[in-house]
Amino acid sequence: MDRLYVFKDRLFLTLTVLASIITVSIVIAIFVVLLLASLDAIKHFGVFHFIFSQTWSPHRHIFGGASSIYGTVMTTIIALFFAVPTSLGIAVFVTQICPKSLKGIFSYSVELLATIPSIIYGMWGLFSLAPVMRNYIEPALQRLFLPIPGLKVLFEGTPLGIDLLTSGLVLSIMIIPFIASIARDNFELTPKEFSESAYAMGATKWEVIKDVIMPYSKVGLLGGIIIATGRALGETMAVAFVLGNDHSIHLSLIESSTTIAVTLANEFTEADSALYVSSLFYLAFILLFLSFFLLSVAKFLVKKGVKRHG
Amino acid sequence: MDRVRKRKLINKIALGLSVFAAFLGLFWLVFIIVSVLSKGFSAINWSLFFKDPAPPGFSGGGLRSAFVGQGIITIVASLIGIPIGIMGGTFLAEYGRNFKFSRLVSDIADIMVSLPSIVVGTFVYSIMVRPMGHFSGYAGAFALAIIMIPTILRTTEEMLNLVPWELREAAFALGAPYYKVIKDVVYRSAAAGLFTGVLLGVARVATETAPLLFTSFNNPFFTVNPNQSMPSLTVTIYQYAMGPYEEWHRLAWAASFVIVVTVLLLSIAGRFIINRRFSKR
Amino acid sequence: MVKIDDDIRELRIRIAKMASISIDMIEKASEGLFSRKSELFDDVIKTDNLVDEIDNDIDKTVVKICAIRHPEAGDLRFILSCVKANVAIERVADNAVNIAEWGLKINKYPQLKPYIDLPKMRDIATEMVKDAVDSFLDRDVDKSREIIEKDEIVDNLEIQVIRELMTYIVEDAHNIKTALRLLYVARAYERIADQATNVAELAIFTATGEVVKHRRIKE
Amino acid sequence: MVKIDDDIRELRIRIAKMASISIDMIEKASEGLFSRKSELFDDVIKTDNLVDEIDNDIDKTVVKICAIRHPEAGDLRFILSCVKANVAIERVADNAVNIAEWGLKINKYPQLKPYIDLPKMRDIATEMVKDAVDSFLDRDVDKSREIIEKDEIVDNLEIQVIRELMTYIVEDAHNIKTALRLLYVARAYERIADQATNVAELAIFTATGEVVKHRRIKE
Amino acid sequence: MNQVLLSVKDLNFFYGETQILHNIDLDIYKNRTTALIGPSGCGKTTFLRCFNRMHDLYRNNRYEGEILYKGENILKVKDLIELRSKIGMVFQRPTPFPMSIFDNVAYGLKLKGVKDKKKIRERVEKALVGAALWDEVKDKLYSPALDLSGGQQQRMVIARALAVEPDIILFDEPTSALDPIATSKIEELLSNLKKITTILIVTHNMQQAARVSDFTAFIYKGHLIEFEETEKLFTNPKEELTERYITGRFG
Amino acid sequence: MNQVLLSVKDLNFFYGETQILHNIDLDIYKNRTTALIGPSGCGKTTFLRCFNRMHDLYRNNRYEGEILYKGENILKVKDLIELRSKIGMVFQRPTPFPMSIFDNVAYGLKLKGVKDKKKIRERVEKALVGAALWDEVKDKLYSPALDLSGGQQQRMVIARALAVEPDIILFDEPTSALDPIATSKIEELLSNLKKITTILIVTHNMQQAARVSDFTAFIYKGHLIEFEETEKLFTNPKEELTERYITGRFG
Ligand SMILES: Nc1ncnc2c1ncn2[C@@H]1O[C@H](COP(=O)(O)OP(=O)(O)OP(=O)(O)O)[C@@H](O)[C@H]1O
Ligand SMILES: Nc1ncnc2c1ncn2[C@@H]1O[C@H](COP(=O)(O)OP(=O)(O)OP(=O)(O)O)[C@@H](O)[C@H]1O
Ligand SMILES: [Mg+2]
Ligand SMILES: [Mg+2]
Ligand SMILES: O=P([O-])([O-])[O-]
Repeated sequence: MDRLYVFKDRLFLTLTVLASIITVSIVIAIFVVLLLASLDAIKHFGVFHFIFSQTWSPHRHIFGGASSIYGTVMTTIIALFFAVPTSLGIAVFVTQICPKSLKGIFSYSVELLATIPSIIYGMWGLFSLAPVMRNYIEPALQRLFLPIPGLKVLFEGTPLGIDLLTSGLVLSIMIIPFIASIARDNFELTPKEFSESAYAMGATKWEVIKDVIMPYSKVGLLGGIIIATGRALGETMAVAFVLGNDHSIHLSLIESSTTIAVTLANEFTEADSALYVSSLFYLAFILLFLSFFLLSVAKFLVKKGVKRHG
Repeated sequence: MDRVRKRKLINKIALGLSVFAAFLGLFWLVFIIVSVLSKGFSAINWSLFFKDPAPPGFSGGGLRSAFVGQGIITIVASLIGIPIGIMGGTFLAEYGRNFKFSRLVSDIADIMVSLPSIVVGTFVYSIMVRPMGHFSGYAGAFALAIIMIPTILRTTEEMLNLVPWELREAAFALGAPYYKVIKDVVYRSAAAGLFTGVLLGVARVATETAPLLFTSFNNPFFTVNPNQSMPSLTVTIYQYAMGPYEEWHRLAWAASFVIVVTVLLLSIAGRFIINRRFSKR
Repeated sequence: MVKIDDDIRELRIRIAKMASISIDMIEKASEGLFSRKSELFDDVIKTDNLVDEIDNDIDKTVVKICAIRHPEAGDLRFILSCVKANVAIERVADNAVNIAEWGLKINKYPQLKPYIDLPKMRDIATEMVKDAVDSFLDRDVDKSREIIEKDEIVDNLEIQVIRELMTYIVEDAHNIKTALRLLYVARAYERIADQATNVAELAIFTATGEVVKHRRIKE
Repeated sequence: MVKIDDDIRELRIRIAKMASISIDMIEKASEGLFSRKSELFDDVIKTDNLVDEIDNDIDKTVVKICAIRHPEAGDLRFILSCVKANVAIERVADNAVNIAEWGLKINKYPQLKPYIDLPKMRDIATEMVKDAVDSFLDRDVDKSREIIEKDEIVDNLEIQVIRELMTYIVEDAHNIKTALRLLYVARAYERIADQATNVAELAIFTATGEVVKHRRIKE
Repeated sequence: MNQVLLSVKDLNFFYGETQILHNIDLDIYKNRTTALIGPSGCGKTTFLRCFNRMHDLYRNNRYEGEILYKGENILKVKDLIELRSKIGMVFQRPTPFPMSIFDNVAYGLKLKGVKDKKKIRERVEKALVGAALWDEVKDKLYSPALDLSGGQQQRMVIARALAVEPDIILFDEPTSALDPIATSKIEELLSNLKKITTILIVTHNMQQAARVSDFTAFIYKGHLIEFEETEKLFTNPKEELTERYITGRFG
Repeated sequence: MNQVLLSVKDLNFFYGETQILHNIDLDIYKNRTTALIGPSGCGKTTFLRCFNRMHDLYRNNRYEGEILYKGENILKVKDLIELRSKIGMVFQRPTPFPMSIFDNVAYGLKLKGVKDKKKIRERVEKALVGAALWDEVKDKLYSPALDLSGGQQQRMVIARALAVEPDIILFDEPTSALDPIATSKIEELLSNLKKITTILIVTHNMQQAARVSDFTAFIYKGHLIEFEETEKLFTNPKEELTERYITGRFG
């Protein structure tokens, strides 16, 4: 009887170890395989040059990643610019303001945004949002900002609705639920006694949020924002529809652009030369590296936050 | 008292802004859902589910092949991903608890959860599609499995960690061997959480597009053989939406409608399970 | 249900037992004296060991209850009163022994005088002890007050006995030894009644928490 | 630091104060008797009220400590012993009052005899009380044992006094009243010594938890 | 000698439809410690939280009756911010804000608009001394409050309440999350605090109530059963119910 | 009259390099309740967990010395499964398994390979009766154990331990997560249990130790300071240190 127990226990243990090893191997394999696949391009273009060269010309077999990287970074920044304050506002509203009965519905609605597949964001962006941007919002922004000298460069060009701004907006809507729910969880993690004791000292609601709840959750929040940043960086489908796929760098937010992910999605299956493919892999590797780096930082921060609050 | 009035004013403004933000969020949700539902619902009919795509430009036809393909890819991915994810998560939370290795696995899985899915696509492309020389449903399923594993693994680990350690000790103290402790006590306690984790993991990969673009690719024809390129709903939507034909757009909206409704139902189910579990505790 | 109730029951039983033994002792000692049956005295003197034992037990139980059960309010008053009741009842038994010891010597000589007031003292004192312990255990305030009143009767009887004995001594100086011994016996009854009064006072304290004004010292 | 220490200090101070008042009472009463200064007695009788008050305070404090601090072990033994020590010292004061009351009457008549043994009894009994209370408060076991030994001396002195007084009575029956009163005075000293012994026994219990064998009843 | 600071008159309290407190009449004496005891769920916390109108943070709560304080009815006061700066509160678990120790203790002063740095410093020091924490933290005033031990945090929270010199501090089971040693420190602190302020404390632990309080109120099912000097209540309660509760003959 | 069931001889215990228990010698008497008391962190739990070798679940733990039990040294036993079915354990928080009440109580029997349905039923009933829970649950044996109240859960856990008829049950602060009423029920149960088994209990609450135990061991910094009959220990401890601890003069 007991021997059987021991045997079964061993067997079960072995299976679980195996599963873990597989998981780690996959990650290592991804790094190794992508690196190997991009070796050609790395040899050809080097690191510095590839990152800073704007030229992406399959015909001339010259590949520079700068435009894709720029688009990636810009869309992400725009997304964060919209998403962070909105998400915090949502979290504050859900945890501190709205009546209990509405709380569930509200936070659930926001979470629903997160469950909608990115391809649908893309489609919606293309068919529903882009026209609105093109016809109303972007002209309005131009009217507002073009007269201001410093901001002029950001809003030049013909509003098409297929541009950095729209992409950023779509991305931001995608990551809002993510940041908002992390913020909400963190806000809710703040024990009731803490906020109550600030109220008990005569603080207003906003002072309680600002002085107690926000600082209490700041590490977790930061981690959440970074993870969301990673999401935005690597997002493909939501952006692919509304960015215009233009391999050149424009300062203006209402110009087309591309991101690493979009470039991969659009060109991978069509790449005809080995160098082309390798360059695409190179881009993929850069994206992998970027997000890996960001997520590691986030992980570290979240861990620190957890330690702090026990 | 002037100061108090100022504080109260600031309070009002700040709170007002956050109410605005909340309604902005709600606005987007409504905007998206209404768009999808209104445009998609009108395109729903029987042939959507029972007919294969008509040739480009022709009207009629449906997405039967894409539904089936999607189904097959998702099922194969689940068959690979769920066991590995759950077993791996079990290792991290149970046997491997004291090993540095398991903390490494856990961290890596955590990071893997948010790796860009398109990168996974390129990875599978280079290890499966390129060597085999053609796109295949298996490659797509494998890519999805890779995306699924860390999600399930991490939720499994988390759910198992939520089971109070004393509960295990109580079982040990009765003389139970570890695998029985896990099976009888830990899994059971975490059952609802595990199930939700799996559900969400599957739902998540079932809606992925990017990793399928160059793994299972697409196929205008009906097939149940995963060893060749296989259509899937998401990739089909991508192609149709990007395409020039009005009919394609209609089908893309219809497919989106189906996906959104499915996802909504799944997430409601998941929430229901979690609610029941936590209201009991 | 409550553990402390068991312990309190134990205490009550001990107090009751000690009281009944002490009363027996008084009666036996008195019987020995009044009926001149000296053989009874030995018994009384021996029984005192038993009283000492119970006395010890009660004190130990009180310490234990306080250490382990942390009594409060009524329980606490009762338990602390037990310490004092214990002292009082132990003194009752001691006085019974004293009577027996004097009795041994008195009975060796011819009876000095018919015992009239002493038996009365015995009766009242015994009854007081019995009633006092009962009312202590029952927390009976009214009865306790009655008992306290009775103390004066015993005091007066003692004075009467003393006067009478003095006349005997004056009459014949040879009576002096026996007369003095009877004097001490009377005193013993008076002390017994006093202790009964003490117990009655404890009963009132236990029941109400009110400390009854210390009786004024009597002549 | 520990709250119970404050309460215990309070108890100690009260016990010490009560003891010193009682000792004063003995000395004043004795002085009044031996030097025939009747004016002192009144003082003694009045002071008894003060003793009663402290007695009440001590009991209340004990109840309070038990209710609020839940003493354990040594603290507990000390506090419960205080209840008994309190009874004993209160009895010492009572006996002093008794001496004063008898003294009032004795001093109304010519001095029957030179006081020789009674002052000795006074000296020893007073010292015993003082030492007993000291050793109780200091938990001094050795000193306590010494005190318990001394009780016999007082007992023997009492017997001596009784014998002597009997000769006076036999000599002249008119002496009887005063002689009897002196007899009661001697008895009072003996009781005081007894109470001191009780306190000494409590000292041993407090210090060691050991219950000293009940003294055998004396003749 | 016992001067009334707050006077509760016929207080009723409702969570929605359910009445939790029934006709409570009680006086809180100045510079005295008043303890609230009673079985779990009897309404002690609910009662305590009426004094600083904490219930107003949530919906559907309703007060009836009055709590008189300097001639005003607390339950009708409009300016809660003002009220709460007069009535401090300390919770079961320590609630250090995520800032430095100094900023924590100074928080109430800053809310009140005290700007003078020197004055703030003085008051912070005084409060920390009053909470018997100064010696332990004087060298690390600017390190995060979260780094303190549980017992220290609780004393810091008390200092924070003290800093604004409140007329009364409400304590809701302030030691039930602490270990015995930290608990006895807080208890000692409580006995000293009443020199400078008035204390109303809820405690689960009857012995604690006995140790720290001058007056004790026994609440049962939302009714005030008995209110007495602590010593009296624990040695000789008037009510049968109180007696049964404190002698452990309940339930 | 007091028969030795387990005999601890010169026990030392190490977490990695740090020694937690030092040279402990102690006898556990059959059908008696032995309480372990001592300040937080003194090693009570560590000591308790030596008896069923719970420490073997974690790495780097080392025992020295012996715990004799029926002529065998527990610390050297190979078959832990067998050992643990002889030595039950109850934890601080109730640990109901996510199964029905019946299955919970039967779990140990099933592990032991008891198959006979009738016998299992009998034993489950007996155990539930022994744990003073039968009347409360006999009509809902098959409903989930998680639906019971905290106090009931704890009694069910005790029944689960009783079902395998262990020679001794180890309790680690079994009431510290319960409310006072549930606590007093468990305490009452403990006083009855010793008729059928032997109990070793860790408690933070000295008063609880006083109430429920026959023997008490006082542990301080991993050393056994005093082991005595409970009554003796609480009224007249031999050691100065014990006296200081039980009179609250510590730290
Ligand atoms: N927000 C609320 N809504 C409705 N009822 C509540 C609420 N808070 C508490 N109650 C109920 O009010 C009653 C009193 O609760 P309260 O917290 O005041 O009790 P308590 O005496 O402090 O108990 P404890 O000793 O457990 O802290 C309880 O029956 C509780 O169930
Ligand atoms: N897994 C561990 N590794 C290292 N040290 C530990 C471990 N568990 C406990 N200790 C240390 O061992 C000592 C004894 O711990 P133990 O839990 O036995 O104390 P305890 O007496 O039960 O205390 P408490 O009353 O707080 O439960 C403590 O100093 C603790 O810090
Ligand atoms: Mg008299
Ligand atoms: Mg422990
Ligand atoms: O001991 P006494 O009877 O004389 O008080």
